[in-house]
Amino acid sequence: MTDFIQLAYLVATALFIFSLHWMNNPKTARKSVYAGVLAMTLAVAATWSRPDVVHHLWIIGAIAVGFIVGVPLSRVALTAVPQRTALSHAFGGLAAGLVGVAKFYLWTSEGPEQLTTFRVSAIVAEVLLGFLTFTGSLMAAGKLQELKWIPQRPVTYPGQNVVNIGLLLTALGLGVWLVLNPTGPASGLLFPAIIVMSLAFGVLLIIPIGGADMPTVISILNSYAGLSAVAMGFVLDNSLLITAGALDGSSGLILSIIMCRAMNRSFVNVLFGAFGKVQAAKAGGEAKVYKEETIEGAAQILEQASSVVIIPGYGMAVAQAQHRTRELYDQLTKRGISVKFAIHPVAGRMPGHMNVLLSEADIPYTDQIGMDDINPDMHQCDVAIVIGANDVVNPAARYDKSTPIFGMPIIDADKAKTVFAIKRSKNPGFAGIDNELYFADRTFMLFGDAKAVVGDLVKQLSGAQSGH
Amino acid sequence: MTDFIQLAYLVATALFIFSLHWMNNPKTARKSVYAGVLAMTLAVAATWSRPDVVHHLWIIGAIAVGFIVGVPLSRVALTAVPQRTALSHAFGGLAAGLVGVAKFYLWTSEGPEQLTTFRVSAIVAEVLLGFLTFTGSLMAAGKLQELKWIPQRPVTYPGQNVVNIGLLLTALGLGVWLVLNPTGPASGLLFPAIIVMSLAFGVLLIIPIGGADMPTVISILNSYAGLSAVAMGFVLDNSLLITAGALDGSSGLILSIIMCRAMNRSFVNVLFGAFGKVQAAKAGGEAKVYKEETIEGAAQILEQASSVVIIPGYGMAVAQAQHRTRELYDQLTKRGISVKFAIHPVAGRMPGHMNVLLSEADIPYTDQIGMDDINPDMHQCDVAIVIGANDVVNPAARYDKSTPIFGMPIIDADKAKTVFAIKRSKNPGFAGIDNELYFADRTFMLFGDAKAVVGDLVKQLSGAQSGH
Amino acid sequence: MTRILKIGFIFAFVAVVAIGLSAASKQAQQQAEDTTVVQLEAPDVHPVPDTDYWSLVFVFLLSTFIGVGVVARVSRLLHTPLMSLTNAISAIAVVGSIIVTGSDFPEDIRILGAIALFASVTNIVSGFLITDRMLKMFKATRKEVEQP
Amino acid sequence: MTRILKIGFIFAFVAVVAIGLSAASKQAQQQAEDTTVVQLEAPDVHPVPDTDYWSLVFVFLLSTFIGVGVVARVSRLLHTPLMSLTNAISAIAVVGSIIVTGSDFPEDIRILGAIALFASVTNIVSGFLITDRMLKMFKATRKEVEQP
Ligand SMILES: NC(=O)c1ccc[n+]([C@@H]2O[C@H](COP(=O)([O-])OP(=O)(O)OC[C@H]3O[C@@H](n4cnc5c(N)ncnc54)[C@H](OP(=O)(O)O)[C@@H]3O)[C@@H](O)[C@H]2O)c1
Ligand SMILES: NC(=O)c1ccc[n+]([C@@H]2O[C@H](COP(=O)([O-])OP(=O)(O)OC[C@H]3O[C@@H](n4cnc5c(N)ncnc54)[C@H](OP(=O)(O)O)[C@@H]3O)[C@@H](O)[C@H]2O)c1
Repeated sequence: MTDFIQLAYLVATALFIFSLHWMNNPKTARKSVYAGVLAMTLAVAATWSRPDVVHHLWIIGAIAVGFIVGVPLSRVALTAVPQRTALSHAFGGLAAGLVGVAKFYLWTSEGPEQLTTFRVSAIVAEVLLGFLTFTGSLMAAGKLQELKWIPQRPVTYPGQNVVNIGLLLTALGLGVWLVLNPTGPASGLLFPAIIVMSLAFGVLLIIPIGGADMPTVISILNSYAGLSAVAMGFVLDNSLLITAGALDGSSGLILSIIMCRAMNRSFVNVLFGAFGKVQAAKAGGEAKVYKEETIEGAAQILEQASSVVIIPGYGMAVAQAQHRTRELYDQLTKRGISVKFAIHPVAGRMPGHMNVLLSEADIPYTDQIGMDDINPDMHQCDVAIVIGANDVVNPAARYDKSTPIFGMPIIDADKAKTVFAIKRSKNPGFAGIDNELYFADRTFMLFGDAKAVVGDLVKQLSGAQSGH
Repeated sequence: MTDFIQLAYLVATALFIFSLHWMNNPKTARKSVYAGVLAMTLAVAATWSRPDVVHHLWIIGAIAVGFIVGVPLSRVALTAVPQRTALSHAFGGLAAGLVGVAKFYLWTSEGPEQLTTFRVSAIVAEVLLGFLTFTGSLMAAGKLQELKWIPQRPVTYPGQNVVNIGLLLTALGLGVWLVLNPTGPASGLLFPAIIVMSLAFGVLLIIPIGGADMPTVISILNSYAGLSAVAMGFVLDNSLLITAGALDGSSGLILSIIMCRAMNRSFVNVLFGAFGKVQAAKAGGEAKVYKEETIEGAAQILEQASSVVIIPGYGMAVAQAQHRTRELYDQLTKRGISVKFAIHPVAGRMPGHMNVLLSEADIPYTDQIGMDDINPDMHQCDVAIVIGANDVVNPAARYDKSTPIFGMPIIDADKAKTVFAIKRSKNPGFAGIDNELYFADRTFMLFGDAKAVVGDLVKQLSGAQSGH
Repeated sequence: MTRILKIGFIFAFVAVVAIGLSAASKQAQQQAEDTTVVQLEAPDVHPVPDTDYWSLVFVFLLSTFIGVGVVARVSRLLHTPLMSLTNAISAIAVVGSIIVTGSDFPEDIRILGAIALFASVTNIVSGFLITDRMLKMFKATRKEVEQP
Repeated sequence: MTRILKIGFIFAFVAVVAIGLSAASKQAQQQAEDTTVVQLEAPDVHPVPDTDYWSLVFVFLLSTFIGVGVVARVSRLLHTPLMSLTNAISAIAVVGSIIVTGSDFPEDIRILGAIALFASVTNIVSGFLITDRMLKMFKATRKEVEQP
């Protein structure tokens, strides 16, 4: 490769690092995208300029199709972001896998001496990771999109883990064999076998995991997609691919660690625990007594408050209630009431889910406070409004060892002087357990769809004001 | 190189990174040394195991001499740490330079085709950086040790900067020539010429810089020593050298940036500003009126205080007063008085100088508070005791644009209810300007050597207590 | 003093390890006469250039350190856009796809490349666009407070 | 929509840059027929192995990022020990010194190596020892409060 190309790759590497670095602050975050686009442009231009790249029409064609599909994919509703991300990982895995396959057959046809131990090992890693990411992510996307022909509930059967791990080990074993005998008589058969096993493993890995655990799984798949790019870097002797892949890999790893920690669960538990199913069984508990409040009463109490904390959860996302919530925020701040949002790290169904929705509704991020920062002040809060959140405010996490959420840090809504909880029914949340916050003395339920209830509150408040 | 050796280098690289990482907290810092020693041991062992390394006796001999010199060098008094560091940079530069020279002559003797453009460029960089670091650091060490035959005051003459930069550019020009004609007839002459120029440049660079600016210069030389190790890594095709050198290089760079920022000066100003000299001229100002206080009076006021902040500076280091200061701290805390130390980033003569001295005297680091953290609380402080600090508490930095310290952040000693200032005379500090803090209403001077004055205070306080 | 002894001990240990490694590496060298050690001193006449894979492993190690350090400091507010940004970045596989698609390889191999290229470009385009779309929403202050 | 245009424009720009770089690189390739591009496809018969210096440059770039990131987070309390620690770490030049001292080179060259080795070991030993000595002093709490 010429020095020009390498220099371009070097600059692209630095830009990718800056791109991630600037994400440490919403103020500089927009620069991230520009740095990323510039880096990618440089990488594409430099590669395209290689003297051995001659079929320009093919490239232009593929890029054009990529644009045609990519642009609409970027305009999905924000609630569909998780499945878009999963689909994208599927594409990334597919690309890595296909390039690995192409390189293998290319070197095979060029002669056995091309298939050095190092290259074959890298190709096997690339193909394994790539194809399992491909099918795994497709499955995950399907579950999140709630496609009919993909079972939402975890599908389990006895000995499942043995089968899955056995399949993975077999594929790895075949890989090692291929590395040792890259041009042996069986290699023409071994390589496709590895591909098929990897594709199958991706599907089998996801089947036993409930739809609600998908965000963590997606993050792990993100990691795999990055690692397959790293493997491609080893195959192609390209440092840029290795760096960009490693950045992606560590990002996926860290996000899944954050999620697991905030849920007080382990990787193994997520991947092999069939979490959703066990909990579903627990769902039907004995009904305790809730206190309800009317919209009028709630509005009156809110008007008396001087500090309000709103705790949004998955329910706000489902109900698309963020814009109504913004109106509530406006009504309250107009009265001089201090309104903050308390954001739990795993509120909703992906990390940062609430922040994107609230920001979409034009609520300044300076009022979106993280759990650790707002908890110390919760006892000074006059009214806490829980909008469609459940597990993330469940005090059982503090002491009840028998619950699946034991040990998970929560937002201390129960320390507020009054709590309003908005949900549709008496059903439990994601973890499938009753929430004693709802039975507490100072808690009043506002049953109904979040969008409707918050909308009514807003109407009541604005009506009250015009009546003044 | 075999895979064993490369693996050892890889592990060493990771350990070096962890070593620096663990310095982010005094609790984990001891691990830094272990990681560093382990990494270095691995690197030495792996290199020694190379099949082409055969003269073991020579190696053992050199290592033994290194130990004999190194161990006593590590037992110097803490006040001599700056010159030890400088000496050590000199050694580092020398080692890098010599290896570069050896490699050049080796490849020359092996034939012209060994001297590729890349290798010669790397060698020139290594030799230039190595030898200028060598003489520059020796000069710096001499100035700091206050050797008689090295002038302490900056030596300047007209056109000095032109001469220095001209010399550097000539050396660089010769280097480029050598890169283009590595085996030309002149190369036997060019290479030694570059060495001599680099040695000379190191001396000339330091001559115009005052002894008091040496800490910043040492940090910059630290950077150069690291970069020469990086260049050696390029010469020897060794990633471990590159990484370790780059870590060292960035550390020197960052420390000098921190110092320059805390002094509100620029690199250029430090290197070419001949700071000390200009200020010396300003030193004799008109004498204003100081209020003095007796030891007895000061002790009485101290006993009434409930919160005391001690602000140590260069004078405490010179007087070796840290142990007496610890006794003062003991006397005060015994009375239930809260005592904190306020540490300015450039108090003393090297970054972290005060922290090492106070820690040596067994003062817990949790009571050593950085400037930014203590300033907001200074107005609640009953008594501030300034022990041999001057510039770092000079309020002129806030508004007097004519002073060299204008814009430098200071410790807000003047906000305390009472200030005691301990110094020997009415002379100004490093920056050579009067300090109006000393004339303020609430400031009382305790003239004398810091060790003696603090000792007297302690005696007074302990006497007062036993007399109770 | 004990410390000096300790360090002395460590260096004695070094010597032992060195001898062991030395023996091991000499053996390894004999097994593979044409590895990089020789390459450094003597011309390499083996037809396949030995990828300098250790450099690549170093690059991987260092990048992972950077990745972990940088991502751990990403603002909690931005974890959703972070997912789509890294998504786009991992589409750097576009480099390999272009090489396979555009080189003068057999057509069946280039078809694989073209599919990979399409997939990568899709990720690049949709990843960056949606990240930007989300980041645009994050504001420190309200522009105007509308009446509901 | 403007965004789509913008991105489209960027990719058009890519194509132009690509063509330019392509021309430049083809020319560069003709100038140096035996550079690495060829090496990747065909055996290299040049006697001096071309150091894969771009990998080394990558390593340098990444290490610098790590260095800046890590050092900027070092506790302010520990800046003096930091200086002596990095001092010891930069004595990694010991690697080159050992090679030059211990290899079967002419004696005058090995003498240079031995001096370098001595200097490096001095730095290693004194650097780590003094760092440890200083770090031992930093304590979060007093052991016992002695009476003066
Ligand atoms: N964020 C992540 O990255 C992530 C990843 C994996 C798992 N999780 C898990 O997801 C859970 C998140 O906790 P969470 O408190 O946000 O949600 P949650 O525990 O799932 O509770 C959501 C609540 O919203 C209510 N709700 C649903 N639709 C509603 C609507 N249209 N209007 C009003 N209310 C509605 C539901 O009650 P009704 O049915 O009675 O209305 C439910 O109690 C945690 O258990 C977490 O571990 C999160
Ligand atoms: N820390 C760094 O990294 C670094 C690097 C480069 C430059 N500097 C510069 O160094 C200065 C440091 O400020 P600073 O406030 O610590 O020191 P300073 O401004 O130099 O003042 C030290 C004071 O201590 C007094 N003193 C000297 N010996 C004494 C003794 N034996 N007993 C009692 N008092 C004694 C001196 O007054 P008398 O002579 O009257 O006693 C002097 O006023 C800053 O200007 C900074 O920019 C620091």
